[in-house]
Amino acid sequence: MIWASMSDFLDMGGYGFYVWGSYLVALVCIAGEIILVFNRKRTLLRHLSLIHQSTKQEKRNETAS
Amino acid sequence: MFLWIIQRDLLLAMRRRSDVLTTLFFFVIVVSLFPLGVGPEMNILRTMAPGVVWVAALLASMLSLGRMFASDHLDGTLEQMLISPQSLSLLVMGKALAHWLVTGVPLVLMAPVLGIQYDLPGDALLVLTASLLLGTPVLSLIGAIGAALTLGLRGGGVLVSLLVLPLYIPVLIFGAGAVEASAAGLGAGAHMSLLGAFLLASLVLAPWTAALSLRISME
Amino acid sequence: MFLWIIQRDLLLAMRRRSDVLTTLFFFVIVVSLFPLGVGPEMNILRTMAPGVVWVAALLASMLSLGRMFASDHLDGTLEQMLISPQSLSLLVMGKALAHWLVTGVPLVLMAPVLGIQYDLPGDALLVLTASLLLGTPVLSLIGAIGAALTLGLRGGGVLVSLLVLPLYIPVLIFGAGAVEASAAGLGAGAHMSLLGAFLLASLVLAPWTAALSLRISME
Amino acid sequence: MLEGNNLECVRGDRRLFRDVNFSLEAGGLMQVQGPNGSGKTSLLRMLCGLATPAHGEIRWNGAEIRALGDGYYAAMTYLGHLGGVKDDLTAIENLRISSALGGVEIDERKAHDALQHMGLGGRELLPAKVLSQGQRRRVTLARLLVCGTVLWILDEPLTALDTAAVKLMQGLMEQHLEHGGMIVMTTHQEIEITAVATQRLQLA
Amino acid sequence: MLEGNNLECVRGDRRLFRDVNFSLEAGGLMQVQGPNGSGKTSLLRMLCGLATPAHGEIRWNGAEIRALGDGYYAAMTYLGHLGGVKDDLTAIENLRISSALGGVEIDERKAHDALQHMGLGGRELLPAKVLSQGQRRRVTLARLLVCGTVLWILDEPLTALDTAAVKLMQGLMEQHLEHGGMIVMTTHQEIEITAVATQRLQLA
Amino acid sequence: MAINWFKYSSPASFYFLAGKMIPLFSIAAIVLCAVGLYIGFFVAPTDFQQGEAYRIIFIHVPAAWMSMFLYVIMAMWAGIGLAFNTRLSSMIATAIAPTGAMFTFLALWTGALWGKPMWGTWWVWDARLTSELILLFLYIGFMSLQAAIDDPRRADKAGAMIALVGVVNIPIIYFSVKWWNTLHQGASVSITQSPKMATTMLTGMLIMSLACWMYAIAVVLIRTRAVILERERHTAWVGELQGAAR
Ligand code: HEM
Ligand SMILES: Nc1ncnc2c1ncn2[C@@H]1O[C@H](COP(=O)(O)OP(=O)(O)OP(=O)(O)O)[C@@H](O)[C@H]1O
Ligand SMILES: Nc1ncnc2c1ncn2[C@@H]1O[C@H](COP(=O)(O)OP(=O)(O)OP(=O)(O)O)[C@@H](O)[C@H]1O
Ligand SMILES: [Mg+2]
Ligand SMILES: [Mg+2]
Repeated sequence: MIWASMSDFLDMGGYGFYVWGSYLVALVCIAGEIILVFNRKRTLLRHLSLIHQSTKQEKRNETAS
Repeated sequence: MFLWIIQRDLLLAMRRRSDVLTTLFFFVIVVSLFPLGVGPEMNILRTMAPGVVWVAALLASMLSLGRMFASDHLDGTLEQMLISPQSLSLLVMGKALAHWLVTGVPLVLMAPVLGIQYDLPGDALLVLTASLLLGTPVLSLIGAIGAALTLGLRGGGVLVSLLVLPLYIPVLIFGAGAVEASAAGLGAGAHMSLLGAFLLASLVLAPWTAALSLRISME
Repeated sequence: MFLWIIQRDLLLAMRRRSDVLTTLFFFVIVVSLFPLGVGPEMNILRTMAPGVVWVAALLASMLSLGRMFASDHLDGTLEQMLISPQSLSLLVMGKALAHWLVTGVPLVLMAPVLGIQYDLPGDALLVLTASLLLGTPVLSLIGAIGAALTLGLRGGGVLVSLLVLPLYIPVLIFGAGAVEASAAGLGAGAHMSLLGAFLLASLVLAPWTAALSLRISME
Repeated sequence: MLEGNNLECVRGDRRLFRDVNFSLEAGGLMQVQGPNGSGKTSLLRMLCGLATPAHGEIRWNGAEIRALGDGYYAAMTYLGHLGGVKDDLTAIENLRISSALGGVEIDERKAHDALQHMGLGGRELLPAKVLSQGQRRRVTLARLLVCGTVLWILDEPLTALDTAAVKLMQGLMEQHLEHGGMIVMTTHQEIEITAVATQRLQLA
Repeated sequence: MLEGNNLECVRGDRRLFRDVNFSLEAGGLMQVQGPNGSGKTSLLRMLCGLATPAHGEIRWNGAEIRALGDGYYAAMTYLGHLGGVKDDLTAIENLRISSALGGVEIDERKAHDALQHMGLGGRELLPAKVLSQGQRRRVTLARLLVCGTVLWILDEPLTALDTAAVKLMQGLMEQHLEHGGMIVMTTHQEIEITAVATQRLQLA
Repeated sequence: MAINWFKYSSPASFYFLAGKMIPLFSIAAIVLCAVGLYIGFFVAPTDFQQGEAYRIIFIHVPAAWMSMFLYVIMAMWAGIGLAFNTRLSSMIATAIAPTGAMFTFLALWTGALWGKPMWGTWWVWDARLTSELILLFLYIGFMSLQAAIDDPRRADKAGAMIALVGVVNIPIIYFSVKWWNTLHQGASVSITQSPKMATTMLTGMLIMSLACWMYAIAVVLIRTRAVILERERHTAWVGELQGAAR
């Protein structure tokens, strides 16, 4: 193990801000992208099921009348 | 009514989300072009920085002036505004404010990042942002006058620059001056209070003047 | 037919004499704004000069891109061009050429005067003018692609900058580089021949690409 | 009451008309007629205060319209050649905004109903740029359903409309006149509108 | 001969029409009819090659129009909703340039005569922006007098025209048909055009 | 083995195929990332020149590489879509752009955070850095253009034009290195020369790059699925999908 302690690890030989700043932002970006892309799909699916329902409704009305 | 106009213009801007972004990126790109043309020496760049950022902000704000009235003019909405039972100055004020929200605010938020690229020290960054915050609304307000006067003239896009740039110059000088003064260790207070005075004056005078210009252009 | 298009666009430009003048004045004003923002030291200004002049030329040419197709689009002329029994690439080439005659040529003629303001030595002035002469047609040609792609999109004026500026960058680097190289006593030959190559390449490729883009935009 | 006294219109070096006099009472319809370029649009723009007559004056309830300003504008709706329809907004947004500009703020529901009535049901949420010419025109005209003003000034309201829509407009105008409204309009199409008092103003 | 086979048009998420078939011979007139938004303009733009049908094909003298390209364009004139009239140019310049674009270069004299014939005598040298709506329309239509093409595709050519001009257009179209031309047109106004073969295409 | 490629080039079958592949790539990405980070932070020794700051390399270099690769791949798919009118390839191009822009941003950000301790400044205008910035603009231009166009077919084609034209720009800017005095590290990984850095560092970097590849593929597949659904929402198979989901 090259790190003596947790705080040593976090300090990164004095460069903690830069190193962790990089990895943190990378994490945020990746997490953000994943959330966004799943959100996009979820709202889309909700939208689609609404459309689907309304078209089914229309069809039923047509056959009824 | 005032709120209606702002809301409407913001709605239009949101419908075209790209509009807001593109003004911003125009700003970013212009600022980033200079080092390409001038070369990468940091010392020169640092001296240029306030001037370049301010000129870019000015151009970005100016270029989007065309949008302020032109499309309303083309499709006849502006006619309707003139014969609307609302105060025209207020309408114009609303449009200028919406313009600032869409073009000015993003620039102000972006400026520190660009300042860092030019290696400006921390307090100069602060002054740069503050000066832009005071200065960009002035640009939108003065711009409204120019946009109103050049309405419907083709080549208006460039004509408006011609009319408006001379009026922008004091803002530019004191805006960039504030940053330079603070970088040189002199306080930026005097410059800032002048910018504030410009802002007040243009808030009072510009909407009225622009409304008058609109009436003239539409006659 | 090619000649017809050029003649027509020039006629339109003449009908609006102000158009030509305003692009030119925009160029002049931008170049003159920088000393105001940056401060009056001659040494710094001299180093900045090629970059500033080139960036201003680039902006001036870019800002007038909107006019290249937009008005033809709005009033339906462009539809007529698409269904005209002429080659569309040739039509586009004509329009780009007309654009250059109206915006590029005046800039080239004006540049030496502005160079003198920045205290550039004589041969640097010569190189500046020559590099602009080679470079500005490239700007018009590349610009035609951007203008065609953003046709009818609102906020197009700024979107087109976003698309086109990254493509302008090589021209800017080598154009300003040529002047700097000659000021530094190295020959400008390599830069100039690269600019020439850009010009040839864009003459061959750009009209075709822009024509394709036009068809895409009008679908 | 809308009155025009000795109106004269000069455009460029051409005098389009002179000595035009009329007076329009509640329930009255005035059809301005004349060939292309005879000055109908010019006259209508004068009546809105968008252009100044070379000579003569226009009075609304006895007072000059220029002097009245907003008081006049609150009583009048003008629909010109240009629709004032924004390509990027939906039909509903267009209607709400244009009527707010005219001084009447309406909610979504009401805008929706007005558009429905104009035959745009199901298209309320499309951006206006994809609408057909006639549909755009209908969006513009829908304002008449919600504006609540007395005086309507309509410049060729029927262009691009199909026969069903023309009939609709006809009904709408008749209803407005019945309720004591006033209409000044131009059109090149044949249209019969029953009104208490119809006058035709013929421009050379 | 112009033929459409099984044409289908989809705009956004709406199918405007499908299975549209027609064939137009020399001297034939086709009136495309239908309420607002039924797809008339969309159909006409397809016939010009400005839009691609979702399905089906359009043939000119037996060959697909896309494949023909310029050969087709040289035989056709399309006048759409938009006039292609430049505000800053005079009527004469507008006409000369638009017909040059269409492949026919005409001299001043000829342009002058065409405009005169369209009732724009004395206005040839005014910039188009000061013309009235109807006069602008006439400038656009003047192209038909000089184009010399066989197939005319006209989208609501009669909007903004006064009765005299409508009559003029009627005569012009009849003459064109007599000489073996073909016309596809839409209009919401009543117009009687005598032709060898008139067909009406009704869009839902 | 004859694979019926046409089968997979239809959006519908690609949708299902991608659905099956996503978990594979996601797991691979997570595992590789864990291994890479472990090597990067616990195995690789301290650099004698840069101290611990060099550990940014494990994210910086993969991000920088991905940013460039993804652009070229995006342009390629867009070009195929334009040339052969295959909708699926255009959709993939559309789906790649945001991920590419994200990596470009990361390369810039991590580079800036690295530059401050190493060069004493957040940013210099040297060729490598500038070209990376321009790459970001190209991505943004592509995305804004597509966002500004409502009609998806037109958006695809217009986007393809600008992506392809933008490719021309990349080598030009890249070669402008000659005209600039550069602070940035040159290529230290190359096939001909023996690696200049410690093997553990190199392995860590390569494994992280692989992890980024896997991640990019997974996210692009997910986004492509979303784009497919958006574009094909009126087709029968999407309707059935909904019927099945009910
Ligand atoms: C914002 C600033 C920076 C940007 C945009 C940037 C961009 C890039 C790019 C595009 C690459 C890949 C190029 C290639 O493979 O040849 C790269 C690789 C690399 N960068 Fe940076 N960089 C930045 C700052 C830094 C800093 C400050 C350092 C270290 C002092 C650094 C060290 C490296 C190293 C070691 C490589 C790997 C080179 C190789 O092995 O091929 N970068 N960077
Ligand atoms: N500057 C000018 N010089 C000469 N004539 C002008 C000028 N400006 C306008 N005109 C003429 O004034 C008239 C304007 O008419 P207006 O638009 O009011 O006509 P209109 O009756 O509405 O016609 P339409 O039925 O075609 O709409 C036109 O005949 C036009 O030629
Ligand atoms: N993106 C879209 N989504 C939904 N509907 C659309 C879209 N684009 C166009 N439409 C519809 O397609 C039709 C276009 O019709 P078109 O312009 O061809 O009509 P038209 O027959 O010429 O009508 P008009 O008589 O009004 O000129 C309209 O009904 C419009 O609402
Ligand atoms: Mg009129
Ligand atoms: Mg139509």
